[in-house]
Amino acid sequence: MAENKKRERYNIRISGLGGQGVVTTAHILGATMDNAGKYASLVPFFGSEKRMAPVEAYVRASSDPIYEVGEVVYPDIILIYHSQVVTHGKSYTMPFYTGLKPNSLIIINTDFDVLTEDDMKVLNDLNATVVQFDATKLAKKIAGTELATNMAMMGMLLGLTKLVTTAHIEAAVRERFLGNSFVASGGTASLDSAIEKKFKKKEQLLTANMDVINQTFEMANSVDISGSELIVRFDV
Amino acid sequence: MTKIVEVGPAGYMPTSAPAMGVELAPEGSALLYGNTVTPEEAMRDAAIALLTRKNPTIFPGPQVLWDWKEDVAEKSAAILELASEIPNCKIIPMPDYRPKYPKIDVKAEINPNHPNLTILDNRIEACIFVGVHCHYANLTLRMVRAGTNCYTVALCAYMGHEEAMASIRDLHASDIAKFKEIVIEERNKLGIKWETTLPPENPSLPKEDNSTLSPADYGEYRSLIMTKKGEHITDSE
Amino acid sequence: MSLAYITPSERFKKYLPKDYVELIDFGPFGKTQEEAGPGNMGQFKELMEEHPMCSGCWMAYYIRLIFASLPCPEETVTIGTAGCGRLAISQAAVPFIYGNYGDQNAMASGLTRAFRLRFPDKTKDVITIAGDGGTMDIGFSMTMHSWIRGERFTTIMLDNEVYGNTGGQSSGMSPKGAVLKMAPMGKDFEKMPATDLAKAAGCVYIVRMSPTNIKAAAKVIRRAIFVAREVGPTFIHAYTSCNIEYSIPTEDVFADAIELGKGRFKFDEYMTDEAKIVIERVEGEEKAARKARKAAKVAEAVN
Amino acid sequence: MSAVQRPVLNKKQVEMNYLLHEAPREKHFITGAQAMSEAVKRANVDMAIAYPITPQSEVMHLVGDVFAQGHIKEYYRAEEELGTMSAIAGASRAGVRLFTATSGPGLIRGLEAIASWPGHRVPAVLGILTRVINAPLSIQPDNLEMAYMLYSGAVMLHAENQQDTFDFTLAAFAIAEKVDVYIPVAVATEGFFVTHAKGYVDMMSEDLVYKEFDPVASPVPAMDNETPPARIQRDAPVQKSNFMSYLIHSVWQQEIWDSNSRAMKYIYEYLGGPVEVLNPGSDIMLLASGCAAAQAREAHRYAQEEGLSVGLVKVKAIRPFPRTEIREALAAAKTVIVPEHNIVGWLCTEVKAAIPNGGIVHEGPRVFGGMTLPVELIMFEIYEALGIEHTIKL
Repeated sequence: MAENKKRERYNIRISGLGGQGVVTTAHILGATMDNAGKYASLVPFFGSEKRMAPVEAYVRASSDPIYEVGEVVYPDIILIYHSQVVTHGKSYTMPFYTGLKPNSLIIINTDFDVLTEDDMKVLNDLNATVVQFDATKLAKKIAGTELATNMAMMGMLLGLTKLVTTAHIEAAVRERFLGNSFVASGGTASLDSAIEKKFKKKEQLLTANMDVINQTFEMANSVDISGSELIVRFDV
Repeated sequence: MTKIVEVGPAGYMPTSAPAMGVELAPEGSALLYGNTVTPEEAMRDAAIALLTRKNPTIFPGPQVLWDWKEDVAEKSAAILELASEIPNCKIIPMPDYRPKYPKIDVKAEINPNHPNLTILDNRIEACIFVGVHCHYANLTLRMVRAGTNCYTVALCAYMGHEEAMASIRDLHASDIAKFKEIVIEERNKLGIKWETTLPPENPSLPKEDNSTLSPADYGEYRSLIMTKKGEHITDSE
Repeated sequence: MSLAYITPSERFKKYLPKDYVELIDFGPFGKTQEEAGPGNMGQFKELMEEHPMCSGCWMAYYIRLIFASLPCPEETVTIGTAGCGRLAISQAAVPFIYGNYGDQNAMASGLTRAFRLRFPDKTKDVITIAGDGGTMDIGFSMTMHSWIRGERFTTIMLDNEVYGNTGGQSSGMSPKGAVLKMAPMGKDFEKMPATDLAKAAGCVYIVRMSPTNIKAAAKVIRRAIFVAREVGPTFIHAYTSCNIEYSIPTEDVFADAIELGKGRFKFDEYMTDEAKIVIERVEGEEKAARKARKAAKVAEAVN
Repeated sequence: MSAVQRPVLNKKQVEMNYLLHEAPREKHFITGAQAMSEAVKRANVDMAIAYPITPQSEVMHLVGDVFAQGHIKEYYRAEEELGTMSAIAGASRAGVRLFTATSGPGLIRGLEAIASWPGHRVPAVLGILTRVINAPLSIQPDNLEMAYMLYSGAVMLHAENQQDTFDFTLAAFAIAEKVDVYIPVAVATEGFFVTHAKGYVDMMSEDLVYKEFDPVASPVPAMDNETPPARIQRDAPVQKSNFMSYLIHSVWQQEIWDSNSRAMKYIYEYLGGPVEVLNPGSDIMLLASGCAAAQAREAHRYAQEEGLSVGLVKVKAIRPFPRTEIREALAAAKTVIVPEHNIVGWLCTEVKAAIPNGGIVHEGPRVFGGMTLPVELIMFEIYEALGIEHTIKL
């Protein structure tokens, strides 16, 4: 495939653990692209989405229509929602960067350096950029719940790629929490009601989520990852 | 005209007409030997067959034999008018579709599961199927083409039948009347003299006479099977 | 009540075979039980016609009895499955659907519901008539679930305690110890408790019987159909011996049926309170109608 | 009887051609499961019956919601698939419009009944949301079960994406119910890849529905005691006797396959034909159905960007098999690549047999057991076939 075609399209793989909102992220990302008048296709991983079990979801985002379906086997972007994905191999794709294309982006939620020497050599050869920050801590700090971790990860992704504006995201998040067009497993729905109780009102939930996203957008704006070192770290 | 579908017998296991490439005629057209033609052309060929081949017979099916729908009266009248213009035409009905066990009365009826019994026994060489549900009509027409030398005409209220030598679709009573006129025209052309005459009644076998049977013929449980009117059955225990 | 579809069109009446014309004139359609019930079943060709079963077949007799007892044959559909029974069922003038192996109660579930949605103002009776194999072995889950769902149709099991049609293999309903094909050492487990299962699954009217008494058998068939119309699933477990596989001489078939009627097919009738209300009402109405007809007849005679 | 009253909806009944080709449409971003249930909503279905199995369950629970909203008249969860498919066959005799769906092992379990539907003239629509059928157990997409359907006699459509799923399902009802067809139509698409993934679907208003089912316009009488003949066993067991030969059964089978072939003209009418061809006459033709066609379409796009002589044949109708159309589309091809989501390559086999020069058909690439079919896999085959150097590492 021609190299110059790659950047018009992002093939994203999201790896995390059950309960972290991985599948939810995929759906919101899809809706966000839709709101922006662009295209997305997504494939949630289905099977045993139990708490703390590995979960993967895949999103393709593009300014052109997308035909392809199925898992993203050769991603341009990888989101890692939990350090254990890397350190414990809690992932369906091992090692976590399997299939990564050259000049790609990896965003990892962690409070310590997770990459081994060997990992770094492979990623350096691929000219990848690894963005590393404690999204869970950020979620707790701003939204008061670690359930907003996925918002932080998504915000960072969209902030760095500048695919959409925060208005597009807000509309998608609003649809996700207030609309009813979402299809997911029963477990996700009961999780929602748990969050709702905590926040009393859905609007509050929405605002808290958006605060997290806005914060990550700001963080993303503060750096230029092109030509950067292999690892870019943010303090939270 | 190349005759794709021809008068049989086509043999042991004939290729179906659709498999030979015959397609149902579009609205406003008819099929003749598997070719799309005008309804008049098909009717004219069919009329000549009915007038010149042996023992022409009309096989009316359930949709015109039973009084279940508004248009039955008009259609059945038109069919009988048509029959009465075909010299020595017979009417042998197909009143239902279940196989006849143990034996069909071939003079009295035809059945889609074994139509050739009726056609061969009566030496029918030209026939019309009308008012038969399309599925059963297709089965019948194919078996007739396989095993007999009968020229088949299908008068169909829907899309017609590839297997018939002549197939008229979207049939209304007025189409049957038109067919009748064509029959009269062709009959006159052929110089056949005929006075409008209704076909003979159904020659069903006389009803079995059960009165000669004695209860002894029915063994131990005779009273359960052969109760006669007025006979009182008491508890058999 | 619609008889239009069995009424010959006027112009074609004389072109129909006689027995078809007689369907309406002399057949059981649109008639009362006195006119067309089992007491008179000898006069209808539909029920008299040669059946394709073995000589002396008790099942063939019971199937005739079912058809003669139908409250409304012109609005009834029967469903059967592989087995001897369907050979005789298909001889009658009542529509018969022959499905796949043992699926009669699943078919009936779909059919009954579809009838109710298409004809909300009409009564259409659906009856499944299958053997012990079709009902309790291969069709077991479909039988049970149709009852558990409360599907409103009648299930009749023709229990000959063997697979007669395939040549005499042991079935779940064969009695323990019976030496049959596929049970060469004798069947080593009990006959399935069909009526208990029916009760547990929610049938609202259940009868086990050996149909030797024609009136009693007819009454049960009608009760089962009336209750199914209004209340829920009904089940008749009837003994219909296989004289071939159990080597019962033809002249002893009736005696065997009476014998089993005293034993494992001892008459047992169960009904829920709701079913009872329906039975009492319908039978009361029938009785009143009979009386009225009788009175009218007397009045006519007097005049 | 349910205590909850379902709303009575007033909808405008229209012809299928209006519905598919003329009615204004709006874009929605929905899953394949939603697309199928939205089609059912507009198809004026009388009755839906199903047994849950992943990934079909998503579709049939949505159809249950559609029932609760008053769009269809009757719905229940059956005991298992054989019970489901038999109940569909039973309900069909009463003359109503029917829908069900299943997946992988469920299809195989129901296959005894499904294989009898065409001969029973059951014009129901069957959704097949593909799933692995062989051991060990898996819920993942793999369309091997479609191979078991190929000889059932049913019309089979294979949807590439959510839009196809919507359009094919809707059109399926009209095709199935034509008097000269009147056999079931199966609409297959890949589980998860389509059912659980969102895509863009242009849909007409849900206030429009396909005109009501007419049980009288049928090649067989409905067994409702309203239609003659009275003495009807619609599907008489055939037994040879002095008076009857097996010919009835053989012409009956012919009739089913003839009915299947008669569906082709309606596939043209409603779906624009059984195949879609891009860049006919190219040296390399990609030929695929279902999701594999989506992957092939992507590969085709990349190939165009790189100026390669690559065309695409998407096969929409698996039955009737578009033999003539495929022959035509592949007439000038030097190599045919057939990507598939199953190990046996049933489409590849059919294509090889359909063209005079079957040797040009390349086996695969195939993935199975739920594996994704990456576009890179197809590009690899294209580069190899054209002898172009490339950097794809698989």
